Amino acid sequence: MSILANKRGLSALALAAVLGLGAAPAAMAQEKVSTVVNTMQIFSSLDPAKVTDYTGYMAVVNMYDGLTTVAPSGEIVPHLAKSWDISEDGLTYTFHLRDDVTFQDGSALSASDAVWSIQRLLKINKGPSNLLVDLIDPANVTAPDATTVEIKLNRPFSPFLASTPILLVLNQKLVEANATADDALGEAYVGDNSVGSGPYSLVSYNRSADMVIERNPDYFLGWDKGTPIDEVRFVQTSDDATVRALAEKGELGLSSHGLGNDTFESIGNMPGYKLLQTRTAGGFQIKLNTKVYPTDDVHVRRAIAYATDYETIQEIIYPGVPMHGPLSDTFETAFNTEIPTGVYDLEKAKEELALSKYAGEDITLVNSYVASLAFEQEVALLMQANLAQIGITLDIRPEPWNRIVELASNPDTTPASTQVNVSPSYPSPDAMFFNQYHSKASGTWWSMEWLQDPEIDALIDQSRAQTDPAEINATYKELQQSIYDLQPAVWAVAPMRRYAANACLQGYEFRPMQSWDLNFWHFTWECPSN
Amino acid sequence: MAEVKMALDGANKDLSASYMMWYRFSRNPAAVIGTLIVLSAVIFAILAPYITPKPEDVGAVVNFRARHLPPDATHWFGTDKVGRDIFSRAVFGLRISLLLVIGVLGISVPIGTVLGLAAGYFGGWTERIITGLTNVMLAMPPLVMALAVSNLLEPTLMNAMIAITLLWWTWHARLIYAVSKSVASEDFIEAARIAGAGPMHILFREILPNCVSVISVKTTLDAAFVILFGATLSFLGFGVKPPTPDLGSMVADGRQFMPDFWWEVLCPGAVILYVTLGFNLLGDGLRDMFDMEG
Amino acid sequence: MSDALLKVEGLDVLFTSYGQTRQVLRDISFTVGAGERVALIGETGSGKSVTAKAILGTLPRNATVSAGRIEVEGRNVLELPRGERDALKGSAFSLIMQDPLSSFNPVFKIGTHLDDVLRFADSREGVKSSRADRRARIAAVLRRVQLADPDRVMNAYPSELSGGMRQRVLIGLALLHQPKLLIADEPGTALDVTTQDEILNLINTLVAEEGMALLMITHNLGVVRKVADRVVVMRHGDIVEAGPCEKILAAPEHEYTIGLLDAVPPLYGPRVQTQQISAQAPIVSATGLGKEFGRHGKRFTAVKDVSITLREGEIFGLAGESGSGKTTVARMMMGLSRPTFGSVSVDGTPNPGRPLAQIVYQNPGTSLNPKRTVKQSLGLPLKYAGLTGAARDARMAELMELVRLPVSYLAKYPHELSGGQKQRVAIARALAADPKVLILDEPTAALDVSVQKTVIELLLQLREELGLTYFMISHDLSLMRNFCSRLAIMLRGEIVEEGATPEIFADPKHPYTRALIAAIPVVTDDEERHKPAVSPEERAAFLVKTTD
Amino acid sequence: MQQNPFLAILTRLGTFVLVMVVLSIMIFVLARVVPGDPARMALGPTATPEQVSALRTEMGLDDSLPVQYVSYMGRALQGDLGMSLLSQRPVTADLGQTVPATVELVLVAVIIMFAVAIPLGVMTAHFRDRWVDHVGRLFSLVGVTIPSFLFAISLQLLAARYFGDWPIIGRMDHGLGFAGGPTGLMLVDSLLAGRIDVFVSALQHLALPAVALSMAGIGQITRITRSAMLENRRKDHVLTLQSFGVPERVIIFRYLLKLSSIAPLTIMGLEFASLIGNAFVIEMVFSWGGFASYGLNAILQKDLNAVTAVVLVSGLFFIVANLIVDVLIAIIDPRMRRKEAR
Repeated sequence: MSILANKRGLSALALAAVLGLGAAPAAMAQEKVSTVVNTMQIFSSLDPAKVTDYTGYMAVVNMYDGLTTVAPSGEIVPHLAKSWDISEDGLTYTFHLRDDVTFQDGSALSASDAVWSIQRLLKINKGPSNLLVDLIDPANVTAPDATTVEIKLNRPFSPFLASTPILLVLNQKLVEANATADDALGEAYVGDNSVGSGPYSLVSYNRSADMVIERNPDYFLGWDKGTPIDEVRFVQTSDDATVRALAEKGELGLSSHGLGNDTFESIGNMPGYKLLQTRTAGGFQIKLNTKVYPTDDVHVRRAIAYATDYETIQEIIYPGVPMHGPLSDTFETAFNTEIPTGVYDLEKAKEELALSKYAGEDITLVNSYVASLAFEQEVALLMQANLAQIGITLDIRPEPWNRIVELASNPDTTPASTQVNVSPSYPSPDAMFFNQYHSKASGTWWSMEWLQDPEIDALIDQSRAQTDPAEINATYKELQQSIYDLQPAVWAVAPMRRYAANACLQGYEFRPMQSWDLNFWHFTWECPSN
Repeated sequence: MAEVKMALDGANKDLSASYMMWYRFSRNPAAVIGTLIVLSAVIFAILAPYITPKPEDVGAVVNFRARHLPPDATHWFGTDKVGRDIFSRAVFGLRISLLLVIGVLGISVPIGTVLGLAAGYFGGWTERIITGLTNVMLAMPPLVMALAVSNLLEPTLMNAMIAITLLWWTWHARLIYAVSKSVASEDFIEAARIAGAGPMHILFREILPNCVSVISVKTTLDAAFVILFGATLSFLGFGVKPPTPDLGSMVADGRQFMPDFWWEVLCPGAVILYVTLGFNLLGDGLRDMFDMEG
Repeated sequence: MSDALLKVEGLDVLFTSYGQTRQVLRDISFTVGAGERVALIGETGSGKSVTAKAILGTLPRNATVSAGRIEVEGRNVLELPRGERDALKGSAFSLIMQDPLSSFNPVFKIGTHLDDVLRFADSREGVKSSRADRRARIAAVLRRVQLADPDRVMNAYPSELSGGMRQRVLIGLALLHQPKLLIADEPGTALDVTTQDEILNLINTLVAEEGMALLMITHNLGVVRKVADRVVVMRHGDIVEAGPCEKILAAPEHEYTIGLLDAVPPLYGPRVQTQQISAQAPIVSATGLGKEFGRHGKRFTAVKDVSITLREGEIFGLAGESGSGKTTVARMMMGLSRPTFGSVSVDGTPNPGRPLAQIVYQNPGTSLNPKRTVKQSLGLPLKYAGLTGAARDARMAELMELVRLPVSYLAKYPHELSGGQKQRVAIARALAADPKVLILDEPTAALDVSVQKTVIELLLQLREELGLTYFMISHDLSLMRNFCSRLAIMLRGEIVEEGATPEIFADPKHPYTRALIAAIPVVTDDEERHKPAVSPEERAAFLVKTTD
Repeated sequence: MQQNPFLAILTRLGTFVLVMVVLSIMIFVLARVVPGDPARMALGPTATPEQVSALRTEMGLDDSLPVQYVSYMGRALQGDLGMSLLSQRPVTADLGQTVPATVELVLVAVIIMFAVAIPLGVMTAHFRDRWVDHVGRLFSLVGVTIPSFLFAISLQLLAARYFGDWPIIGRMDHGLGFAGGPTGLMLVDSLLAGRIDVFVSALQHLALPAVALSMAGIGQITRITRSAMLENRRKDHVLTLQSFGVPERVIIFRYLLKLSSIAPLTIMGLEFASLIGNAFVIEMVFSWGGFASYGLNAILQKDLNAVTAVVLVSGLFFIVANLIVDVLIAIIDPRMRRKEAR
């Protein structure tokens, strides 16, 4: 090894000599704070009406502002809107906007921009609007005056407020000035530019490799927390080794959270780096398709749950805390404390299996996971070894993420078991219940259980129509118990969200909504004094 | 010059052809080493269950307490992220690599050979169509096609290798075509035709034997390439199903632990290098043995 | 001769291959005096080329000079340091190579080759020369070798010149530095006979004018007579006989030399054999044959209006130089290629399903599949003749006997056979199909003269025994004089003269025929006198231009 | 027999057009007969079935294959390769951004390849069976046997460890604030803009990926050059020059080198597709924002228009590379010139 290393070192030296360079990045000369953030995936879109994934929101949340935003506690807090009123019937939401907000081009942000942006979201009718499309009629979004936005819902919907952070406001005039006849909503322009009021504006965007944003000095919330970060370079590197290399040279500011456990620890141990770890509201689950062999039998599902070595997963493979059923205990008021955590007991697993209709047969269980996530392979191998002891053969099928999404669209193609990490897309237990277990939400990767249970549907609908928080929470607790009894998934671990970060990066706080935790306005750059 | 060669041929007339080939081969240390490497790889692959210390580690076994152990007397290549013996898995991994070679080349070489022979001998439209098709295929990056095809179907190593097989024949077809075309213009082909031989006889009895050396050299060198290719596909996430031991996937899995647990990349990587080196040396040796140019 | 320009003494050369060492030259000694013309003659494997390479210092890596001296102007070159030895090249002696095409690097212009040779020769002698100056000197030399337009030649790539022109350039290359000794390795062998003749004349003229010595390496006794004062006869690495040219040719002493001379087919004189004209019925006749190649718009006429009638039992010869269309005619007569015009009619009664004719090809190296044994090669026509099992084996043995080869050779691969043996196998294969007619496509062109003789004798015997008809195509008129009963001469796709062989040779009507006969190198002065006279205008009118 | 060389070029181009047409049909059909719903991919994991089917209709996925192909090609000829499902913008815009990066990388890699491999091939041939030969052959053997991803990762890790400041990802130091120029090639644009600092940065960024990409080719070309040199060395024309006292170095570096460069050039052309394939791996490892990493993502996301475009552009690369090779060979080899014109 050392010989090899020396040899390569020498050849690199020769290379440097050939180029005749000292290789000092010029950026260091200035006082500007610039840092590199690694993302696992590419930024598929910069358009707030088209963004569907975690990575996409990472860009959008830095360039745009929503009507509201989310606090680390999960509470919806004022942002563009100073305050809001909800009508008695729970149908009309009135938002009172600040009057001191300007877009990045200097023009003032008014309520009409917000109305236009929400209508645009509904018209484009892509990913982010799925929750709202049949809930809001575009005509019912109005601006009575320059600082008021009024939204009328078609029916009462308790989680609506929790989804308002995604109502991001675009600069209507700027977009329309760059729209064409074929493209009235300026999709081409928005796809390539930042046309919001956010803390950062776009500098360059290379779809398959990197994106650079720079600080908007006139941001309406100001920059008085400390030394702000002037420039963020998002670099797509799906390879752990590359991220490590970036960290080795001290270039890495913040890693993605999808790296391997060992990579986190290894970078965390490097001088000048630290590991950020926080609880999340989500859970890592093995979803069991209740519509196909052999997981259509609840006893088989329970047997799988008993055959899961929770401790190894939680301590070695994917660090986190035990889960009590479908909902994270971070939703304190809605959480049902009576549900126990998972138990690893092969004897019980065998007993359950004996009760099932497949008792005595050789059972083969398909297990899919996201091929690029190394820890999921380890979970699969662990499951395989354990299930083998109760007579179940695990057929391991690593798949690219998009293929899992595709398989999920049909109960027959959905794998019998799939490992996924689920986090609420808006800070409400509803995000967990509706998206995963309601019949109407079937066909997405969230709902690979294919539960489609009328009783569950009824309970979710009930919770959504209720307006009293206490009643809602009672319904949520009932829901948790009903779902737990059906065991549509193995709730393996509530993982810690982990980032490897430069020791100088300060101000990180977890926020239970998409990538709202990576709004760089919250961060400062203060290096520890040693 | 020609005179000297003739003089030499004359002088060596009483040496049999096989003696001359063997002489050239055995005097080429690279070729001998290559043969030994390939032979040893084949023997290791066949005898894997009997010669590996922990054959059970290729199956559904995890041992998280023994993960990431460096190489020592028990674990010659160390252990991997779930505590399996890398040496045992690498030896079994040879099986996959060699099966890939047999699978891909076993199909594409005969197809390429037959099409190349036909194009070279028949000429006309047969030639135009086959060479045209070959040209189109050559324009496609095999890796891109393998990724595209297998991802569109199902992203498994199997599918990727099928895609490769569909493209690979073109290289053989191209090569055999050139030989076949030049052999087809030789007098002995016409003589055979005058004697009444049909196209089947001419293609397979007259022309094919003259292509054997070219085919065997190309196939040997390709074997190395197939193994590399499979490893690259595994690296890009188109590997075999876990826990099946596959050298490419082992390297890919281990790369996230570089450089701390270097053995997880370097040991299976070294095994890939070992086999591909073997095939390359053997191919070069065969080339020298057949006294081919280029 | 103590003042010899070149003195080779007791030269032994060993070749090592496949772990075995062989002596390819044994105790070779000879000298070339100033202004003397010496010929090294021998057949394949005699060591004549190895000798030349040893002198030039271009032996292959696996060769070693184990004993002996090579003195050039009194200095043993084998002991000279490399630089000094290189300095001799191109100044003390120059080489003219055998194959004019492969002697030039195909991707460089002729002028580049010449200029580099001259430049480095100059620099070795400490002469500073400008490009223009060298160009002028090169042009002068090219004009000396009768290349009329030196500029065009210098700017041409090797592939853009004809073989004759390239050979002239090669000679010019050798003359660049007025060497004292010119070593010529089979010059012109790869060219047509008429061109070869011109090249030999040129060499003779230059040697005489420049007062150079010449070491000619050749297998052709006719060439020897033309260009040598003294002859050294080599065989299997030994010198068997040496002496003045007239003496060796007129009164050879060594058995091998005698045999060699005897094997050369005579052109005129008492040794000439005349084949009987056949009076039997015609077996194949072609009328108005024509052949065009190429696609629309760019057609190229290879054969024009050829009519030939082949009588049973005769040996018909079709003579012509390369590109004359003789092979095309033969292939059309056999039905191997479809005539564009005219027709071929088969007057005999051929067995249906069995071909009337078979071919014996020029090059035995390519007419037998190297990957198939003699048995497999012979088995093929027999299989299609319907023979199997014991009957086939018996027929094979019979065929081997016909061509005078032991039956044990059936198991051999072509490369284990000599050229003559291969040609016998090829004949056996042709006979296996029981043909009425054999087409002989220059059947002996690739063989040594002594082997040629035995093959020709075999063919004559077979005709007697089996009553075959031969249709021979060749450029070798002296061979055809003795072998063919009737002859037709082709020039640029047309037959210019046809008749009984003795009549054509006695009184060639067409100037081309005369030029062709005149160009043949002969062994005796007597034959030379019998050759028809050709005026330079006639030559120029019919021969391929090689002077630009 | 000489034909109009213009016509010869036209014929040649015709062949290439044919190659492109067949290639486009193959990939087009392939991309559409396989199971999977591109509309689903485009909309992301949270889209409803109604949204999916609306997009399907919008994309024309409900039409028959030939109809889809004809309309696709019709638009393609006008420079419209459709919308990328992934980036939600025209594929041509994506390609315009990514192709120059790959061209730059591949060009530099090819230059490195020849700059290293040809001298190495000449040296190994010249010092046949001596230590230079053995070392050179071993080097080239390792070049063709080591997986390029392994080489790239090792290079990156080692650079990070021992040359802390050496850039290991991306094309340029963004701190320099250079937005690019007309050609898209950083090396060229920076010079056009007179920015030496940018040029140096771009060169530094290029070094590792280009070296990694050239590695396999270096091995291959070294071997081909070596055997071409050895083969040509046995030819009579070498003997001619030798016997007239032309020095060995002139024979090797002038006569043999030119003649022996034909074979590696030809191989380079044929292997160009493999080079593009390797670029997929290298770009991924070095986060090189090129067309290969764009293509890899497109493939993984089943972004049909992008996949089709990527395969077609790969084909185009191959064809252009081979045209260049043909021209180079024709310049070198007069025989080829006349054959071409025939």
